[in-house]
Parts: sequence; C-alpha cells; structure tokens
Amino acid sequence: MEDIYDLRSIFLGKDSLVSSLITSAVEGTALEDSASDLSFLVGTFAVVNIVFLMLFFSQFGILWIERKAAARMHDRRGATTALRSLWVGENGVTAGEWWKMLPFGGGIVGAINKFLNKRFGNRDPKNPTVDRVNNRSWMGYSILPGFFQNVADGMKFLLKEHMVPRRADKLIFEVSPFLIVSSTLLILGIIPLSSGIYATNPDLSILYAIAIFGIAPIGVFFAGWSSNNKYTLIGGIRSAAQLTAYEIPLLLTLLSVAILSGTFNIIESIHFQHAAGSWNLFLMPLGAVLFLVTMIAEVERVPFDMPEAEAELVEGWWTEYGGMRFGMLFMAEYIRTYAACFLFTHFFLGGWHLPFQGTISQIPVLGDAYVLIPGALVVLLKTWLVFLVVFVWARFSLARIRTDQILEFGWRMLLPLAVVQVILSVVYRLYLFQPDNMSYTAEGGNAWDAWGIPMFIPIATTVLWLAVFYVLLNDEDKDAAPDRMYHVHTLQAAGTHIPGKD
Amino acid sequence: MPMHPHAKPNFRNLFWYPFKITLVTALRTFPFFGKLLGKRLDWGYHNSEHPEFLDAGSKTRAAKTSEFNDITTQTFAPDRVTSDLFPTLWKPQTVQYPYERLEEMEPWLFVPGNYNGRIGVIWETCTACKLCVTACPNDCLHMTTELRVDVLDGADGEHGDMGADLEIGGHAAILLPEVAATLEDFNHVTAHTDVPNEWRFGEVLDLSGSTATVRWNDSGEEAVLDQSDLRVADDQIVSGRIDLGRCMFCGLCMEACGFTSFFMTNEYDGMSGFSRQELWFDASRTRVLPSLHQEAVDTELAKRATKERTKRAKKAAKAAIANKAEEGA
Amino acid sequence: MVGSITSQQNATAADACMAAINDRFGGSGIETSVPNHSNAKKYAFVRIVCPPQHWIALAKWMKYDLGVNYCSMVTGTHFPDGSPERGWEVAYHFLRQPIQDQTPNTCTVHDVEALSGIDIPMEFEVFIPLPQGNSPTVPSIQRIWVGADWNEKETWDLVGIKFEGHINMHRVLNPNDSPEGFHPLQKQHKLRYHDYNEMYDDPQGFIRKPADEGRVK
Amino acid sequence: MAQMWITMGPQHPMTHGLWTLRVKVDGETVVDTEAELGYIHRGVEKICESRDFTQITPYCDRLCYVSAMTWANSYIYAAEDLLEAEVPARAEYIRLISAEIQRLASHLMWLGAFGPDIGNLTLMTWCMRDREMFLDLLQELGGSRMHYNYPRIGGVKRDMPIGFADRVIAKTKLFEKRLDEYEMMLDQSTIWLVRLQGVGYANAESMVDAGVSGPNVRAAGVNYDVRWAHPYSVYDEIDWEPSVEKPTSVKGADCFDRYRVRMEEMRQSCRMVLDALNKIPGGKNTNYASGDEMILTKAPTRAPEGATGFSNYECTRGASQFYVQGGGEGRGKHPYRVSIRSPMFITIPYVAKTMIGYKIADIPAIMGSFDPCIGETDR
Repeated sequence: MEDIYDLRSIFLGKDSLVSSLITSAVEGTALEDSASDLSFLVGTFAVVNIVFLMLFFSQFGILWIERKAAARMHDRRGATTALRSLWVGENGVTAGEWWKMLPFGGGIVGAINKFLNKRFGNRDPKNPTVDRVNNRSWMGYSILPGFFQNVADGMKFLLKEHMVPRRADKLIFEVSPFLIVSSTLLILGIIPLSSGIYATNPDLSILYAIAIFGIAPIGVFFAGWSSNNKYTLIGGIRSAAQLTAYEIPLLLTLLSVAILSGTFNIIESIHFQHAAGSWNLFLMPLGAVLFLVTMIAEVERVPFDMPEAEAELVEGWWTEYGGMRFGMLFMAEYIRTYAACFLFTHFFLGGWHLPFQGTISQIPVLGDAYVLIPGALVVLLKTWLVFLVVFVWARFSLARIRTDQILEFGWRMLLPLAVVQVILSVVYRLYLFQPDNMSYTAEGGNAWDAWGIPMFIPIATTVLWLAVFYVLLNDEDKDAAPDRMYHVHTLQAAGTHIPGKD
Repeated sequence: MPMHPHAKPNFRNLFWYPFKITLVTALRTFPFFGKLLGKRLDWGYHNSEHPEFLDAGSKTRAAKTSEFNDITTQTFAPDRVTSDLFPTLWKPQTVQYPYERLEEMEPWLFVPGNYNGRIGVIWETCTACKLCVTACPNDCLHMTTELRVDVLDGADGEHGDMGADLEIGGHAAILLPEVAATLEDFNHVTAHTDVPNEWRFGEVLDLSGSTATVRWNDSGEEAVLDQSDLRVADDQIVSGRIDLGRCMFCGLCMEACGFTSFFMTNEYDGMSGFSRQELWFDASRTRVLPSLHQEAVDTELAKRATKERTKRAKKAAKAAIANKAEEGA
Repeated sequence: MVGSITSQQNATAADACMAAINDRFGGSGIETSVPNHSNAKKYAFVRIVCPPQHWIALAKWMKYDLGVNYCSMVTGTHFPDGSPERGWEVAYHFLRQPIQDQTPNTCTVHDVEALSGIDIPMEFEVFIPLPQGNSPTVPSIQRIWVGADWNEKETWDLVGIKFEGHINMHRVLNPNDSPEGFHPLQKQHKLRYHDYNEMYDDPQGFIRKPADEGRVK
Repeated sequence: MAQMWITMGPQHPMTHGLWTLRVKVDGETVVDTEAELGYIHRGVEKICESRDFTQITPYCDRLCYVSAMTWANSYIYAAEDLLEAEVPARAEYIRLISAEIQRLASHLMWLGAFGPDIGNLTLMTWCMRDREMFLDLLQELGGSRMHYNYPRIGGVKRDMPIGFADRVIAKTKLFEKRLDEYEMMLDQSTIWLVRLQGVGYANAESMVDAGVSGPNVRAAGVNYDVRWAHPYSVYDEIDWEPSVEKPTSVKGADCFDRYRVRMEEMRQSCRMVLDALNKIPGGKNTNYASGDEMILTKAPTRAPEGATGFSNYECTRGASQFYVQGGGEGRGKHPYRVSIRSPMFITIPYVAKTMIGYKIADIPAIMGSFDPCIGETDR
C-alpha cells in the first residue's frame, strides 16, 4: 500500500508545485522546451537532499540508542555532557545553559530543563570551585543527555591532526577511506523511507545493494595494506577473508527473498509483503536469522569483529588512521550498520507497513487514523528497534570469535543453511503461493491460504520454527553433565552456605 | 576442536543465556519497570535482606548533609546508595562527580582522619617536635614558621590568665569578625584554597595604658587600639609544609603525631598544578580549622595551661626561696 | 572444611629432611638446621648453609631425591664490610610442591592426613657464602630448575653475582644498555633521585632550590 | 605469507601493563615469542634499604596496584619474622578479612580486563561495578582506594569501623549473587567457551618446574596453596578449602581452567570473609581505639644482627615472597637487604613460551588468563 505522505509526487509529480513553478518561470524563454527536464532536475535535487538529510540526522538516533542501551546493560547510568563542557562560560553565560547554543527554541528547552533540575536535580549550591573547574557553574541534568555526544566527537575528530605513517603507500592510504565512505553512502541512495520518500529506485535495487556492499572490503584491504603496519595488515587480511566468507550466504539469503517476492526491487518486495498478506519474517524466519548474522559479520561488529580486535590488533585495519579519517571510517561503519537495519526492515518487516495494517485500516475511524501515521516514521522506528534488539544486544552480550572459528561458522554452517533457505523459498513460491489472492489495495491480499485457513502458511511456518527454537533451547544432554559443567571442588552453590555451619 | 566434556556449544548456550542476563540487567535499571518485575529481577539489589547496612554513626553523619542531599530517609543498596536525584530510580548508579560527590552519598567512607586525603595541621596544637618529618618515607614534609595566635594566650574560662602578655617589639593580632563568620561555611573539601585567616597580624610598636600602637603587617599602617581587642601572636615553628608532588598519602605522619594535631583531611581533589613548584603547599594551605577538631584543641589548651601553672608555681617557689634568702641575709 | 597442613606434620617432615641431608652430605661442610619462623604460625623450615663447591651436587640431590621441585627465589647480597669469606651471599628459597595424580578427570582431594614423606609441602632456605672480591661466582642451577633461570638473570642484573654455566644471561630489569659492571644493589651505589637537579640541590632531594629557600628550616 | 616479527608492547591492550612481547607469526599462527620486561623498574629493593621497617609498607603497597593489601601483608609477615613481633589474634583476623576482600577486588580487576581481551566489554563494567564495593570496604579500613598502608608490624593500623561488618556481609552476599550472573554470561556462552577451551595448555610439571604458582598451577591440579600448605594467618581456623581444578587433559590446564579456578577462589574468599567475621575475637561490631593491644602490639624497631626474615604468602597472583635481612645495630632501623619474589616475574617468560603454536587471537586469551601484573613484575 502506498504511503499517503508522498514526497516525490510533491516535487516530481506531473502537476506538482515545483513543476508548475518552473514551467511558469521559464515560459517564453529559450528554456521553455526543457521545462520538464528542469523541473525533474530541481525536484530530484530537492528529494535526494531531503532523503539524505533525513537518513543522516536519524542516524544520531542509533548512536544514541547504542550508548544508552549499553549503559543499561552495563549496569551503569552516567550522563554524558560533552557538548556542555565545550562551552566556556563567560559574562554570566555558563556552560550549564547549553540550550543557548540551540538555533531556536532554546528558551523553552531551558525553562523545562530548569524546572526539571529544580525539582529533581542536585540542589547543592556549595560547590562553586568544582563547577568552575569543570566549566559547569550551573549543575543539573539535561533532556536527552548525551544526544549531542556524537556532534562533539565529530568536532573533536575534525580538530585532530591527520598523519600518514612513514613509508606508507600514501595514495592508497588516503584514497581507501573515501572508497569505503563513498561506497557506503551509495547504499543509502536506494533505501526508501516510504513508498514516496526515496532518492532513487533502480529496478534491480537488491542486486545493487549487494554489489555496493561488496566494494568496501576492497577499501578495507587497501587500508590495511597501505598503512605499513603489521597490525593493519593482519586486520585487512582477516577482514577480506571474513567478508568473502559471509558475502555468499548473504547473497543467497537475499536471493531467497527475491524468489519469494518475485522481484529484485526493494519497494516492490515491500508491496509484495502487503499484497500477499504476510511479512517475510513469518515466511522465512531462517532467512531472517541468516541475514542478521551475515550482516553483523559484514559490518564487523561483535561477535564478528576480528578484523578490528582491539585486544591483539590494537584497532585492526584502522590503527593508523587518525583525525577525521578515523571519524569517517567510524561513521561508515555505523552507516553500514544502519543500512543493514533498513534492509532488514524492508525485506522482512514489511517496510513502512504497520502491523495488521490491512485489517485495521478497514475499521471506520480508527483505521483512518492508523493510516495517517507517517510511513517514514514507521520505517525509522522499526530500524531502530532492529538495531537495538539485534546489533546492540548482541554486541554487549557476546564475546569475540576467533578468525578460524568465524570462517568455519561461515562456510560450514551459514552457507548450507542459506542453500536450504533458497530451496524453501522456491518451494513456497511454487507450491504454496496463490497469486490470485494478491491484492495491492489498502486492505491487502491473502495469498498464503491453505485448506481454506487464512494465513495458514505464515502461522504454520512461525510455529514450526518456534518449535525448533524451543527444542534447540532445551537441547541439553543432561546425562553428559551430572554436576556443574565446570568441576572445581566447591560442593555448594554460591549464596547457599551458612558460614561456620557447613 | 578440543572441548570440555560438559561444555557443548548448544543453541541454548550460544543464544539464550548471555542474552538473557544482559536483558535482565538492563531491565533492572529502569525506574519503575525493574521494580515491577519483582523479586525475580531484583535479586537483593534493594537491600531488603540487609537492613543493618548503616550503623547509627553513619546515619548521623548522613543527616548532616541532608541540607543538600537528603539520604537519611532512603534505603541503601550494598554497592551504592540510591540517589535522590530521581526518587524513582531504584538502582545503584554512577556517582556523577562533580555534580555529586562520594562523601555526600557515602559519608561513612569519609570520616575525618579515616580518609587519607591531603594532610592538615592544627597549628594551635603543633609543638614542632618533628616526629612527622622523620616518619615521612618520602621526605616530603618540611618545617616552616608561621605567625599564629597561641591557644593559651587570651583564652577564655579557667585558663584565661595563663597566656603571655603583649610586649613592645612582639606581635599582636586582631580578630576579623567578618572573616571569622565566613569560616563557619568554609568547606575544606571543595574550597581548594587556604583557610581564610581570621586574624590580622601586626607588630606592637608601643604600649601605653590600656592602648597599644600596632603596625599591621599586610598594609604597613599604624593604628592605636585598645589592648583588650588584641591577642598575643607569636612567630612559631610548625610542621606541615608539604611537597605534594612527592607525598604518597600513606598516613604515617598522622600516626606519628603524638599531639593529635596532624590529620589527613578529606580533601581528595584540587591538589593539582601545572608545575612541580605549585605542588608545594604552604602551612597556610595545610591548616585545618580548629573548630573542626575543637576537642583536640581543648585538650591541648588544658595541657599547656597545666604546664604553665607548674612553671609559674616553680617560679613562685624559687622566688619565695630567694625572698627568704634575701630576708635571711 | 578441609584441614590445612598441621604443624606436627610440618615439623616431622622438616626433621626428616634434615636427617636425610645429614645422612647424604654429612661431613662435607654442609650445615643443616631446622629453625622455626617467628611470625604467625611459627612453622618449621629447613635451612642449609652450603659452600659453593658442593652446591651442584646438593641441588641435584634435592631436586631428584628430596622432591624439591620448585625454585622460588634467588637473592644475592653484598657485604662489603663482612668477613673475608663472606663478602657476598646467595640465598636460595625452594619449595616442595607435591604434584598429585595428573590423570584427567580424577579427583585430587585435599586429604591432609594421607600426606606423608616427600608429599608434605616444605620450605628450604639455602645460603651460599662467597668470599670477598670483585667477581663473586656461583655455579648455575638453570639446568636443574627452570624456575631458577630468570631468578638468576635478575640476581646478576641487580647484584652482579655471576652464575657459571648460565646460558643466555642478559639484563632483565635494568635497561639493556646499562654500563657493564653496573649492578645497582651493590652497596657502593647510593640511592639518589632521578633528575634531582631540576628541583633539588642534593641527590637525596632534601634541599630545595634557593628560590624557595628562606622559610624552610 | 612469510614469517614476521610483531612487537606487541610496551603499550598494547594485551600486555595489561608495560612490557613487550615480541611475537613471530606465520600467517595467523604464533611461531616464536620473546618477553622483554623492566619498563617500570623502580628499584623498590634499593629504596627499601634506606627506609625503616615501618616506612617500607607503603612502598610494598605500590608493588601491585590491584592487590596492594596482600603485598603489604606479605612484607609485614617477613618483617615480623625478622623482628619477632607478636600479633594479636584480632589483628590477624582483620588482616585475613582485608586480604580476602583485596583478593576479590583483584580477581575482579583480572576478570574485568580478561573480558575485553576476549571481546566482551560488558564484563569489564560489571566487574568494575562490583570492585567498587570492595574498594569502598578497603577504603574504610585503610583510608585510600588503592594503596592502603593498612597492616603494621605487630598488628593493623586501625580497627574495623562500626558498621563495617554489616556492610561486608551485605556486599559479600550480594556479590555471590553477582557471581552467578557472571557465570550465566560466561560459562553458559558458547563463544566464551570456544575461545578459552583447548587454548593455552600448560602442564603441571612444567609449570611447577618453571616457578609458576598460585591459581595458575592450581588450575592444572597442583594442590599447592600457601594458605593451605603453610597456613600463616588464621587460615587454619576458618572454613574454606583451596580451589583446585581437576585436570581435564593430559596437556594440562587451558585458559578455561584458569578462569574457573579464579571464579572459585572468589567464592572461597566470600566464604572466608563471612566465616572470619563470625569468629573474630572481640566481636565484629566493636571498635577498639588505634593502638589498642587488641589490634596492635608494640614491636621492636631494630633487627638483631644477622637475623633474616622470610614470608611465603599467597598473593592474588601466586606465592609472593619477601626475604628481609636485618642490618643489626650498626644499620639502625633499616633493613640491610629486602628481596622481593614476584610470582609474575617468573610466570610471564613462561607464558610467552606457552603461546607458541596458537593463533594470534589467542595471545590475549592466554596472557589474560595468567593474570599478569607488571607493577610487581618489574618492582
């Protein structure tokens, strides 16, 4: 179903405001013939800029989410006040009043913040020296603490010196960050925020995404090789090996998505999920898991962050980069992560469609309100949720796998499973799919019936995989472990003994 | 791959347990949520099992800071006290220094003399015996002279008459009431400055009747004042000039002092400088307010008064003998 | 609760060790005694004073017959004012750490009462006095206990006692480019502050620079 | 790929301090190693020769910044052996409690550093969180967070403050629950297991021969704990048992064994502390004044001529030993020679050779599992 907030039709539609303005402006001039080209140019420029700005600024969200979620999982809660400390207080304007740096609306934010601090804040007026030392002569908490930390980090990176190691291959050393960053930015070009908000939409956008994802590893290897450093060299080689190993399962997984949806286009595959009546997540849970695992490896996050294992390789292939080039590599990694979350949202979570949108949108008043929720917002929320639940949670729960184990896992586990998923998708599409029941209306279709039971296939698939999940979860060979799995001679569990009595 | 027999990489271990425990930890940190999930997530975090966490003394000390950080009415978690910043937050958390300071949240850690902060000397009771200087393993303590008002001179009460008198050429001091008033609010730990001296010192030029002419040391001006306003001051040796760049805060000097005039204060920050020269703290910087240790000062006052009495009695006896001898002659 | 080694076991084992050494090396100038520590639990240990020429024989015998499998500490001391025959001294500290059955997945319980003979942990102290002179030399026990390897390196590095037959001797704690013959724990080297002339007038760091003088007594 | 030498250190995340590990690698495999120490050699032994017996204690604190209390205790026992000081029983109990709390803090520091070695950052913050509890306790005793200068020759500096025992009990019991959480996150995580198991085998015989001690040999099934073999404080009076790992392979102990043995040691330390608080003479909620004969006796300050003192102490990383020679009357109150045996000084070169044959990624795992501390190594 089309999202009702259609940015592209505003700028690029036949009778849109932009096109009529340009047509009237160039009327009678030599450019009259090319009015449609001009309006297309201007409209595209506007749309691309808006989309990229939305994606960029919403990316602060995931960094903030990661920081806050990490603090909770780490069992610590600390305010990050970086931007406030940057403000050197003078003439009565103090660092605490950071809202005065805002372009507008600072007064309201300040008033709310002051109220909160007055009500809940630390009411100690006796630490003037400490506050002076720290440039915070007004103490307290802020709304969205730490949200601008990344801005502060970026400013710091910009101010740092850029160094090229002696006897490094200077050209490649300088080029490879741009290779990585630019190829990463190209991915954002095909990511739709809703049916009407996207920069471009090539017919084979899934293939395009895969192809672009494959460019960065070359940059990574270049960076590792050119730095004239043994750590970066090993990191680069590890990265190349790992990314190669995980490209193939990723490709197969996306192939199975394409088979199921019958298209290589991202937007069409989202429409398909609505029209056929079920999100892909419920049709191919295995594929979803495979996609996430391979994507975690592709973006080199824990537990697959061997290429930049800081314990033995200092910072892996990044080691020699400093200043803003480090910042760009850092940003590129997060953009790749963000893009992976977007792709998961689109391929498996139905893109901008709300849960049960087809059903609820038919209810008279509520349905109208439900449909009014912007699709871009839904996409962003889903993406952030995926990032939080998968990427952040895994990062702070798991340790790092060794290189050989990563490769073994990739080749021996993920690749066969991906092949199985392709076969499953073919079977679903050929034998279980009923194309007649597809419907591209707001109500949505119902193409996965079987034996007259609506939605039988997705429900059965989900139940089946949940059962598998449950069995695996409890698959413990109890006979093999008569006592604890470790066996030091402490006989009693912690916290159960009474001192002096045992 | 060699493997422990009982540690098979099954799905449950790979997937569920590490994720579960981080999830539980994260949920526990949320204000209402963590508590609502009940004892299952709680696991004794909120000190329901050990209500005797604080003793009476710590509670009293906690009450002293209730003015700005009321922790007396709260329950305590064994690893951190809960904060009143968000009353709903039932979770141990980072102490957000410098907004919050540990001594406000956990006063039992910072009993004066218990915490090894910067050294502090009560001038009034220091006898310059040099025990602390010899005890210092790093040779960072030094002796220096300071103008000071002796506790005995002009003391109130029963020892009032035991002090020395003003004399020409000697030093005198006058109390500056406005400075003395600020001392009540003076906080060693956060001020990071010298204790303001409540005395103004000067040299006695002339004594006539009940007035004295004094030349102030700070301004060089002369003034004529009533003698009863003035206290006798003396140029006396005190310990407590310290090279903080060498101090390792071991506290041996404090233990060596036999007059309880040497303390480790609770000051733990603000002891930094841009050069090693700045780390030399003068005796005025290491001075501790006598009001903080009034008991020690009183004890020392009584001790000195007794000594003075014995001295005078001996003098009187000697004089009596001499008188007798004179009379006899 | 598992019991610890009792003082009775300890004393018996120490006496047995002394008797064994006396049996084997009696009359060769090796003196053995069993003193007690005067701290805490006052447990007994074996103290041996051995002339350097008998040291290798004693060491081999200790390792292979007395079950002393752990060389924990080598200490060299410089006595410039000492007697002519004791200008240097090397003190070795050994431990006997019984290794239980190492078959996988068997249980080695701390059954104290079952321990006897050379299975009882014991502490050995061996003094080797060396004559005055510029090149004190002891035979190396690097081949007998691997644990003596780095201990001997350290003793040579800091005290300057040469270990005859030690392979791959090099500086371990001092910089590699320290001057030859510089061994800081010899008594002729006095303690001084590093770069003292930045702050102080004397190597011991007692005297401030004149700029700050005046009020210091 | 041809073989190449990589110099890891002196500043490297794996080193846990300042030292250099030179590694020769063939691809990802370690072919040869070489350890280089001495970067923070401060000459503590030389300094001690010109300090009197009391003044040495703060220097011994600084030998290892994560387990200052045990090192100070270790020196104190040697000095008491030399000076023949009598220690009151209450002081011995307080020393035991403080040393075991320090062991908890030190092992937590080890675990917190070990986690990021394997790639688990959460573990570090959790361990630092729990270590705070014990540092707070030690601060109540010694007055500082790291270098306490708490034990004295003939006793301890001051008695336990009022309420200290209650706080110890509350915190220890909480920590036992937290240990369960750690095990849930680590022992039950396959990734953690496959990174540690089968990696870094070290044989019992070779370790004992090379002079490795403490938890590292106990992981290989050698039942040698100084607290058990030569009980120095009141360890023979309280309820505990040495944690010795059953050998699982003929090759000896792997990283997982060493990890397990320290986790169990933490449990034992909790048990010891709780039991000692029950049995402490004078009661747990009394506070004697500083210098009271219940906690500190007057000890001689001058050593007899030619006397020697020796202490064998179970430090957190192994057996630490002090050998002190008294100088007699001529030398005044100063010792003639203080010699320090650090368990890690001997262990680190051994561990470096253990790594041969494993992968580069195993270097931090192996090194971290042996718990290096460079402060005591370089002295």
